[in-house]
Amino acid sequence: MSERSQDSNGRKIAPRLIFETGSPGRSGFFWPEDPKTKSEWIPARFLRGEIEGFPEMGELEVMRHFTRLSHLNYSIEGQFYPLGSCTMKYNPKLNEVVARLPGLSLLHPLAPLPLIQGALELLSDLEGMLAEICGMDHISLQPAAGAQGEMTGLMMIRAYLTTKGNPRRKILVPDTAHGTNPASSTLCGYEVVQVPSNDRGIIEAKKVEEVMDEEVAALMITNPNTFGIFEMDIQAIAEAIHEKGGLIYLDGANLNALMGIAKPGDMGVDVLHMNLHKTFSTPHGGGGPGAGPVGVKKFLQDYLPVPRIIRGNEGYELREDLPNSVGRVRSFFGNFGILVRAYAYILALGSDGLEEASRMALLNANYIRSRLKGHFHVPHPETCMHECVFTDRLQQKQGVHTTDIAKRLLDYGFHPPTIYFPLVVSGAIMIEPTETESPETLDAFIDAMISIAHEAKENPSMVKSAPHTTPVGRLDETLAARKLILRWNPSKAGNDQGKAES
Amino acid sequence: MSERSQDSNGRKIAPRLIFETGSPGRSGFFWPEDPKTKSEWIPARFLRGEIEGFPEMGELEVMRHFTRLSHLNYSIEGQFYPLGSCTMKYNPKLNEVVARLPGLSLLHPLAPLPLIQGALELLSDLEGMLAEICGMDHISLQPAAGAQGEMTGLMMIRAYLTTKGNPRRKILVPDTAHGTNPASSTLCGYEVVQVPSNDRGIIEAKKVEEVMDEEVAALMITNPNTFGIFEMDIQAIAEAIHEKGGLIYLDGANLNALMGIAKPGDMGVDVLHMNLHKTFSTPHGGGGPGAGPVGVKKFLQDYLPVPRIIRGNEGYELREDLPNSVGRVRSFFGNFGILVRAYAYILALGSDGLEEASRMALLNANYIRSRLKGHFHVPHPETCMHECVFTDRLQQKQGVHTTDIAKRLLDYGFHPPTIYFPLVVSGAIMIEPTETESPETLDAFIDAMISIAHEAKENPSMVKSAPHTTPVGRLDETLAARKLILRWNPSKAGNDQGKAES
Amino acid sequence: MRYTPHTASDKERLLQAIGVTRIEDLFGQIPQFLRERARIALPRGLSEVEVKRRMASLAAKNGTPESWGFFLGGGIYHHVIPSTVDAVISRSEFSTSYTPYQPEVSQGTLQAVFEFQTLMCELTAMEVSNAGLYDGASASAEAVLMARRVQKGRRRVLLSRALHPQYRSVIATYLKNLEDVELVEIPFTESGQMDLQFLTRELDERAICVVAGYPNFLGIIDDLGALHEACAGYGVFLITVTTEAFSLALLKPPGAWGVEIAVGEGQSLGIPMGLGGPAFGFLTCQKKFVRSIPGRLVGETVDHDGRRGFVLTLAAREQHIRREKATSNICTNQGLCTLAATVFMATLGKGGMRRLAEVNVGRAHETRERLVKEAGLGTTFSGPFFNEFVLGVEGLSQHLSRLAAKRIVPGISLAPWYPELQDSLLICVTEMNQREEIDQLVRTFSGQ
Amino acid sequence: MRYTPHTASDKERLLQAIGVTRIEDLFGQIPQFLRERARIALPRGLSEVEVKRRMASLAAKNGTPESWGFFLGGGIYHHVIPSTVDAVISRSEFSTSYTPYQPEVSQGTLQAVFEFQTLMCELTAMEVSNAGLYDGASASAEAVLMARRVQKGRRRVLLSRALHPQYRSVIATYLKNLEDVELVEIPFTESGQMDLQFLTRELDERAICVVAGYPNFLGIIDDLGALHEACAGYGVFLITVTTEAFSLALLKPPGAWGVEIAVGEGQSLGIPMGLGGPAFGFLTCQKKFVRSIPGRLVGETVDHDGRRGFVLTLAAREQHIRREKATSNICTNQGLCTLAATVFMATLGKGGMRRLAEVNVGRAHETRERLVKEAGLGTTFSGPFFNEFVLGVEGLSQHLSRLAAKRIVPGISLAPWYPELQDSLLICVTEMNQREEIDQLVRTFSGQ
Ligand SMILES: Cc1ncc(COP(=O)(O)O)c(C=O)c1O
Ligand SMILES: Cc1ncc(COP(=O)(O)O)c(C=O)c1O
Repeated sequence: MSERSQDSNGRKIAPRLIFETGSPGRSGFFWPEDPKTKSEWIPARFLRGEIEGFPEMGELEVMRHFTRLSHLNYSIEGQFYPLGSCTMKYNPKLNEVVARLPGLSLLHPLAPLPLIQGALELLSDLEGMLAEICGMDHISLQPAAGAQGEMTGLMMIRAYLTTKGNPRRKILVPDTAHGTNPASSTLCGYEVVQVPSNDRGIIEAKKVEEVMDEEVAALMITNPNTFGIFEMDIQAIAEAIHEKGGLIYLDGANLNALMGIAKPGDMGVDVLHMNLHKTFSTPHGGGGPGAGPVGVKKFLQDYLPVPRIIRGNEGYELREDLPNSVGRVRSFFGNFGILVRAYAYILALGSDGLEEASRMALLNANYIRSRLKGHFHVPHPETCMHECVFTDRLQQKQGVHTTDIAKRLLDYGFHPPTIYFPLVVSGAIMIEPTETESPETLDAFIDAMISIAHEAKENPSMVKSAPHTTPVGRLDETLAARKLILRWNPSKAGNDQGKAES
Repeated sequence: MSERSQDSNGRKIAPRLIFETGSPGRSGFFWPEDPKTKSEWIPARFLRGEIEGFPEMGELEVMRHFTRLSHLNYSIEGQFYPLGSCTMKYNPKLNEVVARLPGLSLLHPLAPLPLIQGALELLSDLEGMLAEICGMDHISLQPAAGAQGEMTGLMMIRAYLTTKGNPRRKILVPDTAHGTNPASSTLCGYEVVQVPSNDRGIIEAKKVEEVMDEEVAALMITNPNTFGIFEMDIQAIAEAIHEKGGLIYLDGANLNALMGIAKPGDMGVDVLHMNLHKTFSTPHGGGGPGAGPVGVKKFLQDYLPVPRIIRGNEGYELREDLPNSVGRVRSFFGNFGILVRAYAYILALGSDGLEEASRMALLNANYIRSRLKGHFHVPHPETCMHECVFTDRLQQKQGVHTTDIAKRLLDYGFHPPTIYFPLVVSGAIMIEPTETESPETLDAFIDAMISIAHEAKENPSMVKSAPHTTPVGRLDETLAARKLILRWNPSKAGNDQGKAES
Repeated sequence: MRYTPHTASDKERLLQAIGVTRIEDLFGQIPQFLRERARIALPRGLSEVEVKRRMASLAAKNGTPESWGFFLGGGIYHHVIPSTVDAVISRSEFSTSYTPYQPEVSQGTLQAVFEFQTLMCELTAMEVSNAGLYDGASASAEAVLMARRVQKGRRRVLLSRALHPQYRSVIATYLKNLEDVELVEIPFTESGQMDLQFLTRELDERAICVVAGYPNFLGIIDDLGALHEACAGYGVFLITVTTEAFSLALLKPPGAWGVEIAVGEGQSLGIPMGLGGPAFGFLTCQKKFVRSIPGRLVGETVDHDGRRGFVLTLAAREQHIRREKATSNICTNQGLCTLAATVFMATLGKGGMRRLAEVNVGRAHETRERLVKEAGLGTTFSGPFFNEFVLGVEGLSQHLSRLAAKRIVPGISLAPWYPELQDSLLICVTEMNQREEIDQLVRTFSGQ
Repeated sequence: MRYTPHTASDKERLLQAIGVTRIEDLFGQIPQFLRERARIALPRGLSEVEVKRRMASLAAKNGTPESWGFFLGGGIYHHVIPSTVDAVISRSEFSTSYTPYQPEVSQGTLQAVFEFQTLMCELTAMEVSNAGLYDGASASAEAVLMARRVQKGRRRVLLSRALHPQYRSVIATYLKNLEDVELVEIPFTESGQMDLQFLTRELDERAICVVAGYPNFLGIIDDLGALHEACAGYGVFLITVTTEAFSLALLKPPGAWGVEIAVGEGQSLGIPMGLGGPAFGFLTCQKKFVRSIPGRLVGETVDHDGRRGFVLTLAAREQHIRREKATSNICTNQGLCTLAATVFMATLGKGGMRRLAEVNVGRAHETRERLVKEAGLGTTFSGPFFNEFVLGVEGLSQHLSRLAAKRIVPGISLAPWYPELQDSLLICVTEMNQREEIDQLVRTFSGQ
């Protein structure tokens, strides 16, 4: 219980904004001196007054405000979070502790090298660990997230092909791919050619051969794909691509299914990215930050972003002078604090723990799949890897759609799976339990899904009007897009939202 | 939102116990080695098997369990907590940070002195600060809480009087005193003589004189008293006591009303205790820990508990050899971690901040008093100090009692004040807002109190059946005392409390 | 101003509502002479940055296991603390809540205490546990007071000389003002265990209780079976005091030996050493004595809908109801520390508790063997021990300074408390002592 | 096993339910040759204690402002961080939640982002802010791409040479694969500001935008009025890049100068230096360009009862809907860091932001004056600055080693990026630099 979240009749009260609390002249910050800027230092015309709309709250007000907001959030530490393709596994507390060591959090990226040797050692170690885990030769930790990793990877491919004489024009992308794949292709000046998946959810070598030609720079493949199905033709596909001088880019977002089970590096993959905020347990933070390291085979190493960390005789050094490098994609060393957490995670699990993690991820996903397949339509016959996909086909007869099922799950206290993705099946429900969930939790979730399936038959309207028990009801997204209120503004100040609280 | 706190119909589900979750063989703890105890080390008959009823949970299960429990708690950082006599002020985050510095939290109390010089310096500084704030000559930081401080103080008085020839038999305690005062007196072998307060809520010198004699060891007085009223006769009272060879013990629980306003040391007080978890902002932790340092005038310093911290030429030293000392009341140095927080608090506020704190505490209390006095009966005319007391007299006509008002406040999202204390007025409602609450918060609380006063007239039954919106309803305390279930027991295991969650 | 949100106009508004013009107008009842002398002569307030710097500089003047070879026990132990513990207790919903007087909005704290009580009952194999006391020392004193209440008319309290010296002082302090209570000290034998013959001679119907360390301050495990048998004959309570709570994960628990009251210090269970506090004392006993128990108790009950819930119960024992007749004067206890212990025990669980206890036994015994064999230190007591042991060290002081030079604190000298144990060191080895650290200890003692 | 709760019997049960006997049976589609080579050659898992020790030993090999006199800026700044910030962002409800795709159970994150957007609009005096981007460098690149989308047909991008060198590289990287975009560098004058004459010569209808640091990498405050006027003539966008977000609490904000897009790095606003990440990039612009904005946007709306609530909006711009036509490929952003900034700005508030900015200006200018007067360092640029400035140092390398010996890092050598600025140091002074520290810097430079 934080602040009042409801009035005395149990009606929920929307929280105030920081701009609607506080009092003029109040501050949660105390600093003894109060100097004034001399005009010979900075001419008046370059200065502003106090920042108009800024809040004026006491420290306790600030803490109460955000504590209350936190209570309106769903989180992994609160409950099961089966978002497909997001790998919402437990974020170990240990990692939060070590990431806050002053010796790791108070470092300046432009400090003389002797002052950051420990940090460079960590980064260099981590590169080695990640290379080993996914079977690649070299790693760059610079990309801030998966999408930036994709961009970096494609740029390396382009740079490589350019030195070979022709950057080429096209990137092949399966119709099951995540939206960032085509978006990143465009960003690198490529046009996207879609490769259809078959009725088993995977793409076939022959389909690839049909569209493969000398203008195709690369195939961007996700394995296991977003259906959670392993692309079993991968080897033949890679050959088809390589034969015509193209490269294989692997979207490693689903690496959590592969650790100790199969190495992308052995699949003919030339470039890949990993999402440390998925496979390596760094917290998602309500949207980020993450980290999207890229890995390459030896022949591409000169194309990696600068700086590269190398071991010299006076310790670790940075190399900037790599003419073939794609250059910098981010400032400094990427999301170092996230890399620290991933490093601690790998140390804690070790080879045995990482392998067990992937095995249990598969076990959990297949358990859900087999227990739910009688109640929800399964688009594909095969067992899955780390996630499984259903659709709302059986429920549609009662006019109950995937959204309704998702919203109704909220009433049961569960976060819905990823919905309407992948796009190739209509009304997709994509469930990724991860390895850190206990069988009891899976059972509780499965029971909820099954009783919703029953409700869809017996009482569809109650499902369609869900959620009934959340802090706010279904929100009007069309209104949001039409009226487009993207910031608080003073005119609406003192509206009685959340009156009688504080 | 943490775990499911309700079923799909919004019915609240009681959380499981740690003993009702998990699975045999599971553990949230990982330790690589697994040695076995040799029988030549410890004979088998001294050993046990695994601890029967202990839980077997994964790390994530543990975090979810306690995260969910936390969401069932009311807290200062959640909302206003006006418990009279408890001084529920904001507990600064800064103090939590510094208290966790390894150099302060990883110290061993029996380490050689050179390894704990920083800690001893801190303690010695803190003694000086507290002495200055309350106007006493010497301080001992050993007592773990106020009650232990009382015991320590009374023991010093007894030891002193004993050396003077007669420990005496009685302690005078006002009828407004906190329960620990008489309890501590008994613990020190004294019998308690009550001193009645007058209709203005204070005790009068003449009343004290009536009961004062050579068998009275001391008067235990709380100032301001538990009505939040300053004992204005204090000087005359002290003279009356001293005249007959008795001493004055001040219960300093209400020191938050006096900083920079009046020093107990100037009131004729010989011994006192402070509650650092009240006046000095250390968190109450759901019941503790706290710290209850005692302060004395010079003539009592030899009676303070050992060890005493003294500044030698090789730095700080410990003196144990004080023949008159009452001895040890607690192991080691008391609740050091709490002392660290209080020290940081005093540094942060400084003389100016401490004085402002008491002034604003008075301002807030009197504001509430004046705005509510038309709606609730006020037993005394005077303005108050840091807290104000009302009663349910006006509401009793409708059969609405203090408990009902308290429970109804929960529906408004507020924690009730301290109720039915002090005992001398029936149905007491004791409100201590503290200085860290904003006027807006006070207004919100006052509005809630006022509308409850109206409800008591118009709709008493709804008040009497409150709370209506809490995670659990009014709990059956008689049943609890009769059935006396003080531990989980296996027979009741797997009861379906909170089924379908995890 | 720091932590007080009041702006000038806020003050204005409040003063007006009250009907006064200055805050000083609220000091009406305070004699002028008090007002005049009230100023506080301390420096002005500091910024967060300045406070952190001051605290850091103090911290830097101390030595911790992070920078020292560390073999100190004697009632406070350096054990592993899983990250879950601080993650939970630093949640403000727990740390900034008060004693759960309003159960409807305190189920988090109340259920956690109920879980704590259950865990302590399981750990000690006793029937009832309270919600915790200040520390092991005051818990021991409270246990004796409790026994005295139950054993009306009896007056002698028999204390093991091997009980923690500070605990003995605290017990003495608590008892010294109570009529005709007599404290008797029971010596230990060369096994380090209690002298049974001496004890039997002292035992009779005048005795309230025998108080024994388990393990005792010398690290030795007493034979509670024999002690309890001796006591039972005269209806004397056997009270065990455990300073190393972790040992109970491996040792036959007090309850299994039939003791009446088992108390101890809980610091080992997830709480940093913190110069000895705050941690918590625990008190467990047989159910028949529950009404004489000191401190808080949480009990299970239901609300009007039959939903399970928890409340503070048997409050009639406590000071706020019973006042001078209360079973104890305790009010504020060590709540958050008992929560830490609850999270700690839940995290380690059945298997983890056992395993870690065995790791302690293994390291301690191997270290002792090496110190005797390789470094030639002298054995002292023959009784079994958990993770602490006493060894004789010729020329202790020279050894200590050479060890200090290598940043090693090898243990606690016993001479200050036990003149008969000159040149003896109480050495503690836990799971936190690494191989290299132990090697260094042995090597340095071997004069290398 | 670590973090996976499955016991042997749990696995049994699940396998049975699935209808297979071994987990390997689930690897059906995986070619054998992949299975055979899949083992991971890394050490086995470590305990928490071991991991902590490893991390501590790495941390010990680094140098921080806690032990060094520290005058480094250049895009990452050492500023105060109130305790409220970490207290909030370490709450698991914020840190372990995902992108708020289900608004009904994500109002905490959504409202906080809405508050963040508002704060950034106020700080920059721009009309719209997105929910954040990776960092200042990629935000600059995204801003250029955004301008290019809006300014269809134009192809030249004019970059200030005084823009952060790493930002210039990142922009170059982002643009290099896009057809016929031309990058032009605009030099700076001896004031450290952009060369207006040069700029005017380069400006025409082919230009998409001019990108200027504000303040720039040399610490200098450009005259945005003049720049914007020059740009406006040809309909060229002026994009400001602020690496020291704190300066905007004092400087006339980009919006007040009429700039079209204002971006920057937010690390100064409550985020530890962390070797440069994670922090966040911000992007603000005029409302008319909102549909071309990259990254997430949170908008206000209501639920069926008319209750205010917040949702992700204009998703049609984003990759998960728009795919190859998206305004950007960004998906995961820097959410928790923008929350940190929100708490930071809420804590300091109007007054605190202003005051702290003035403290920076004061210390930096006093330090510069002393370094010039007392230590005789050479002045370089004449333009106004906030908390960073460039000075010429004869025999820089000897100075640096003598300073290093005293554990002082006085600043950043500019030569690697600006050959024309040999022996010049970029020196940053913030509120975290104490008097003594500054005295020592001056003294050491003075050769004492
Ligand atoms: C399959 C797949 N590819 C790429 C991405 C993009 O990664 P990021 O969000 O780290 O940019 C995601 C993230 O959701 C994903 O699921
Ligand atoms: C007036 C008064 N005296 C004494 C005490 C006892 O202090 P403690 O709870 O720290 O033992 C209290 C605490 O509630 C109190 O309010």
